[in-house]
Amino acid sequence: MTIALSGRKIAGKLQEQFPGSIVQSDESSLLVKSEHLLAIATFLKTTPGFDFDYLTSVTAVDYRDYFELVYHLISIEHNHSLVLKVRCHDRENPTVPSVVGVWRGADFQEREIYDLMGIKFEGHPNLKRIVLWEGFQGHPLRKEYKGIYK
Amino acid sequence: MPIKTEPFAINFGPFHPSTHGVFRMRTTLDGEVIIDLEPVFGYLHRGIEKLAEGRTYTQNIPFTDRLDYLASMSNNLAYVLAVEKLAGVPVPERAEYLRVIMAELQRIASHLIAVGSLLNDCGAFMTPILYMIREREKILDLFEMVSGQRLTYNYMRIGGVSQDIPDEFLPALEKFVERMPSYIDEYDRLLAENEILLARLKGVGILSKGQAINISASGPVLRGSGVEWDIRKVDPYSVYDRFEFDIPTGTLGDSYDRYRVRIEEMRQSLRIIEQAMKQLPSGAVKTDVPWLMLPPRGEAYAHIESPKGELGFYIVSDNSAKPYRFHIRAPSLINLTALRDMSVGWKIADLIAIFGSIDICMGEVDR
Amino acid sequence: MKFERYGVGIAKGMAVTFQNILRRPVTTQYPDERLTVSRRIRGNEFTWFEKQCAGCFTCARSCPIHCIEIVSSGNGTERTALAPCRQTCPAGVDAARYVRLIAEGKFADALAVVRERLPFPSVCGYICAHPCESKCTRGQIDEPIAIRVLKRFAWEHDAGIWRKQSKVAPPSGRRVAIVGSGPAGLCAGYYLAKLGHAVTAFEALAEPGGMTRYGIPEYRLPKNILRAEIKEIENVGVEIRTNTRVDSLDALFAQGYDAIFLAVGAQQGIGIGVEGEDNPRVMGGVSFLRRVSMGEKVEVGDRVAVIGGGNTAMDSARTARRLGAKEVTIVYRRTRAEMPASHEEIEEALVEGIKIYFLAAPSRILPSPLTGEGKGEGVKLECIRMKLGAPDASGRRRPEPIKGSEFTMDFDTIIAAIGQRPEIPVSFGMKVGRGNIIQTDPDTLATDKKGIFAGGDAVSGPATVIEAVAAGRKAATSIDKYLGGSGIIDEVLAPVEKIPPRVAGPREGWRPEIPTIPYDERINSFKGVELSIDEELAIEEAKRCVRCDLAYGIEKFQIDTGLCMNCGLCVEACPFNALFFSYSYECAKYRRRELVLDKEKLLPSDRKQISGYARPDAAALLPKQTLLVERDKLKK
Amino acid sequence: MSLLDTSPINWATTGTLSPDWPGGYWLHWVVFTIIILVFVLAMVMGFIYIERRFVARIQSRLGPNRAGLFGLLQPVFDAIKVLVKEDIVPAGGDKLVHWWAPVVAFVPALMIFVVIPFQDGALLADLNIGILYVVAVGSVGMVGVFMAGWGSNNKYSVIGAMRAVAQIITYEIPLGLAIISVVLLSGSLSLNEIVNSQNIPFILLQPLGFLIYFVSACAELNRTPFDLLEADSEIVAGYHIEYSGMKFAIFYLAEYIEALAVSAIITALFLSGWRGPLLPPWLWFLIKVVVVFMFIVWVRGTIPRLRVDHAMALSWKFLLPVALLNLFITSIEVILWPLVLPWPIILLNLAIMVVLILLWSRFFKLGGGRVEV
Repeated sequence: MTIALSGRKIAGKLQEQFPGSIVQSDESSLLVKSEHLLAIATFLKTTPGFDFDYLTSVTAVDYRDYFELVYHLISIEHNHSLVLKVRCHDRENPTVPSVVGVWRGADFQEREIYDLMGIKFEGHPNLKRIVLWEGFQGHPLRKEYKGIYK
Repeated sequence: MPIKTEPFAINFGPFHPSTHGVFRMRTTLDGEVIIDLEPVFGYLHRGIEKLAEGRTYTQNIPFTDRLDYLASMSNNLAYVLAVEKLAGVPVPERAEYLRVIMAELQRIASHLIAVGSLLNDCGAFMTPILYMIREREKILDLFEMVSGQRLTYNYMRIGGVSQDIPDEFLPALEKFVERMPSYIDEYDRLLAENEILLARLKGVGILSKGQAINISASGPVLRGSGVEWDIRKVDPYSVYDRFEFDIPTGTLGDSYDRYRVRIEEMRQSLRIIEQAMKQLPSGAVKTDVPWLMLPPRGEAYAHIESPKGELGFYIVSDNSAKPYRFHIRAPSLINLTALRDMSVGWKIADLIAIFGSIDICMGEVDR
Repeated sequence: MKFERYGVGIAKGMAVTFQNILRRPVTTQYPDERLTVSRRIRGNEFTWFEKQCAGCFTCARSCPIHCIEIVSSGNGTERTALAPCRQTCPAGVDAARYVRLIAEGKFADALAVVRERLPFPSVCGYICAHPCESKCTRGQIDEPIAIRVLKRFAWEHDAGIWRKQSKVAPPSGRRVAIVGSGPAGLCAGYYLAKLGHAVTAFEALAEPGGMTRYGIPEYRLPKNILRAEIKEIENVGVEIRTNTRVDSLDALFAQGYDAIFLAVGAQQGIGIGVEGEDNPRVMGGVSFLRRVSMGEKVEVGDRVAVIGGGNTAMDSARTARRLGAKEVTIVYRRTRAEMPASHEEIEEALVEGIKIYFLAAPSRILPSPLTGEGKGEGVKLECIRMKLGAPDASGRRRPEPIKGSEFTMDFDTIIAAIGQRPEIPVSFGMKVGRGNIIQTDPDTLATDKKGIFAGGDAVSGPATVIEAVAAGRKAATSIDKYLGGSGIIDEVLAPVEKIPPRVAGPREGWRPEIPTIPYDERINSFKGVELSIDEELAIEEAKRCVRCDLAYGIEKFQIDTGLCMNCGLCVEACPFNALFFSYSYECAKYRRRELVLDKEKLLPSDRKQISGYARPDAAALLPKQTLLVERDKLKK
Repeated sequence: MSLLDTSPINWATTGTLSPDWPGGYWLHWVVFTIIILVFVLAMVMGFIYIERRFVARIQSRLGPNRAGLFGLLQPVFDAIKVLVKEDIVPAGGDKLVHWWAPVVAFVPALMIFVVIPFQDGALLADLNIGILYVVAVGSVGMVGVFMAGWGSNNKYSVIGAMRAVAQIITYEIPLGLAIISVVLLSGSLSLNEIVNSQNIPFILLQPLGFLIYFVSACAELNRTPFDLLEADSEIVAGYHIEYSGMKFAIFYLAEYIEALAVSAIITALFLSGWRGPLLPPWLWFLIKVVVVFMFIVWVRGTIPRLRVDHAMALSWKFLLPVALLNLFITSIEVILWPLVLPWPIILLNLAIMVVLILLWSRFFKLGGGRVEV
């Protein structure tokens, strides 16, 4: 049974490692500052106790006044999982560090988020639109995007 | 003085006999050898995630059929599990067992197509795929009895399944489960030890264990590289913890291992179906959930082991009848990241074999 | 390839293909000639039954791609089948009609409709157990209509139209005695009085009303509302004598009464039946509520335990909370799903901070010195954990104690609200069945003694107010027949109204929030919890009603087959089973003889299928290929 | 004169025809051209039908059964459909090369039938260098394929053409060696003579030779397992992507005519042509041709396709050495034991075949082949 680690326990450990990086942590998830994301990601992946080597999914949610990126991490060895969240509040050009360096699996998913949600990922090898054609204006999955098919 | 050759780019374009669906690979070739490959997709993008935000939870079920159109029962199951986890809807026993039977039948049907088209791409002129489609026809008949459709079933509902099985379903299922192992043995005799196929698949398109995990591949691609990770065993959902079955894994991580893993998984699915049929309880098949269901505010991520890999639904609800965010973790899209690493350096013929062994479905990649 | 298998693999493959040459070819037959044509639950053809269709637009709203187009003519006609809410109401109140009247704003007519079947609408407006809402069709869509709240709203906005129609027959010279003035007795008395009989009701306690007066606490049913209702009944001619206990029925017959109706109710609480039960700090639920409603100052202390899971237990717990108890705990043998109390009661109790222990039953009660202020001795309740076994006769699963899982808790008072039994004095000489209820003939409620009838909780055991009213009506008809009357007590109070046109279906949306008083005001005051709703909220709620008793005519029922994807959601959503997937599969009409499968020829001309998916705007440009659905013909 | 004519089995060689059978030289030439054209077209139609029905039956399908009785007219319907189709020429392509390619591919396939003996002496021209003529003309067809590949201005067809050139050249050599070993036995190049000398079908005397010849012939025909030219799953349809209408029909016919020619040559070289006990000789010839073709189609229905470099490696590293050894052994046999009864030689040859295959496959390995990029 995959044990979902509670955000609070992990937050305790991460606090000494990266002071000030934990914004908020509750039972199900752990909210981190976006500047520390890469450092925390590598930390979670490498330390023996965690070994989060398998990134299941990267998702972006548009909560109207901020974007929230949700990373579902799983450790194959210990069979436990963790939900890491990052928020970026500016809506003009939201940018978040890309985790492709840590987990290559995020490559296409980040490109899709850039394509549909408009969040730029610094450090992504080739950040281009993946699903829509190049000349497409706008990002459909944003809440204020009104498509023709309602 | 070496001959001056310059690589030339070729598009294994959106319309190509062996790209399963509309998918383009912009490859640069040096003679027959592939130097670089960049997958391009989006030809089948229907914007399901945006459409789903405009419809209620029950109205979204027919959309999930059209994600991985070769395994729509598993898509239904994944979506329905996510919504039930979000809203805490109890599911009666009989419905759980029916769901397991349908999901496993769908796994066999999807693997039949996957293996059949891989062998067809390797050149066996239509013979293996037609044998496998002959068996798949029986599964489609079973699904047609249950839901009236042959591809997009829309069979599962939030809180159970839409209808109980007709009485001639179980005898037909018994006949199928009895005769299927002999057919699988026939496929093995047909091509498994065929020397030409061994040459085409063995040692071709190797994905090491570390690479597979780093690329977060899932399903037969991950297990082919030797990682024993199957959601049905690792994080059992529905009633999967009541059946014993084992997880076939490959050793080398080449296309042949992935092909063998799929054949073995079909046998394991048959075992599960047999046990599920014996333990099938009687009783209600659906808890009556109102049509416009109102899950509490919050989010839920549920994942299942679909034939292609780990299929997950991440649903955020703001306590209204329509999902606020509807994200699908598509196994085919993420398995595609492995395509470039596996196929650089091989020839065109191998590219087709490797691509076939990953087994993707474009409906799921583009959503 | 390493030839280490020396071509054996290839040879095996050849053998398999050779085998298949000998087998019968299987693939690609025409649907007509398929070997086993499985029964398709969702075939390709719709059938729409116009008679069953109520024009409620549910199917059009349930379709994920909006391909059902309904044009309704708006004129509704009565349907032969009763609406589910009217069918389930024990008293047969025509809920659908009065909700429709409220939707039109005719509140007085609405109350008249309720009064046709119910002598005290306000009491039911406050405390009815509303079985009708559990069967409401709207409940299948999102949430049932708040019928109880609308009944109370109608009573509060009454203009007295029903009084004009309400007639009292000339005195018939017969005299009827009613023992007990609970809802059953008063309802029977009301109808018998209207039929002209002289009715006197004997009430043992100080005020009439029975369980509604002494069993239901003030915050659920304000006493002045009850007194106003009983006033209405007295206006009709029912004489109520309070503080007179009836001992022998023969004495009544001697006083010249022609028929007696026993409606004594079920006021006697059932003991827990455990050791140490006679401790002074332990009291029965019903007696506790009676003493509180009589205004007696009952001292409950800080920690109160209530044993039992029914409405009485909820009322005792919430009343104890209002009497200043800091910590109230309910102990119930089974789980929440099996609790007989109504869903809202449990919700309200939890909101008011009452804890509920599930799967626990009292095993022993021991006196224990009260720590703290030493207000006399406290009481220690020892409970035992239970687990649910096989379902018993009543269908609920029987709880079995788990050995050695006892645990004790300290309380100041323990209230046992496990159950109630009627208290039938032996002097009546009645044949009494299990649970001390009077044996009667179910249709006429007549007992084995001539001229004596019995009804209400005394016959059915503790039940809801609406069931008592229904028993009262039944008793009134059978007594009137016994006394030689026609036995017809139905009356028409509301003016017959024209059915309002409705072109679009019922209002979409959920049940609006019913206002209640905030949490802190509830603790030490018996103010009414549920506030009354204003007009526009009531009309908005009433507009949600699907009007199952009406059928709105449909001019055009059209499915755009170009878009329809056969998902079957509309068929499932339709509450009236008016839409039906036939088992036939249209393409089965392919003929083997036709050399070229000309799709034009195979599909009858009006049903060509053009998918509108390719370009969303294209769907609009294409000529409408629609399937004018065959009416009423079930395709086999 | 054949070295092994003292064998007991001496099938009847009745029905020999004089070289200018129906009269003068020109009449013989006209009659036989007509015979060849009729025979080729009829047999090709038959072959198309046989292939489609036989492969269908392998795949548990019914196969064409709508056109005419049992679908016999299906090839005719296909031909009509193809002829009716518009004949497009790719814009950027080299028009002249694109136009001439099918002709260059079609004519050599037909020319092979000049030397194929339907009956003793019944062939258009009994060239005494018959089999050499066949090998020479056979490889001319490849030029047409290459012209088609180049003329269509389509990347896939260029790749297909490159593969065609590579494959046919590599498989010419084992083909030639197998033929030489047969000629050693029969002592003459003329097909008529070869068939006459086959008192024992050379397949028994030359099992290894037959095997090598059959595999190389499949490669010549671009039939599975070597259909790399129009590997439809990899390079869509190889050289004849851009062809449609009449030109495509000619390519399609050329392919089947070559198949017919190869099966005719195999029957002539290895299955002793028209010689057989009861039936009239030309009927024997037809039966053997159809049986050989059925075997080719059976192989096509089962075995997957080889990769390009596997095919080449198979030819250079496996077939060629084995063919040379076979030639060497046959020449020893012919010199040392001319007068021995045939049976021991047959068994000896079979043993040699098995030994050679086992020995050589021990260290012949395919697979892998990843180029470090």
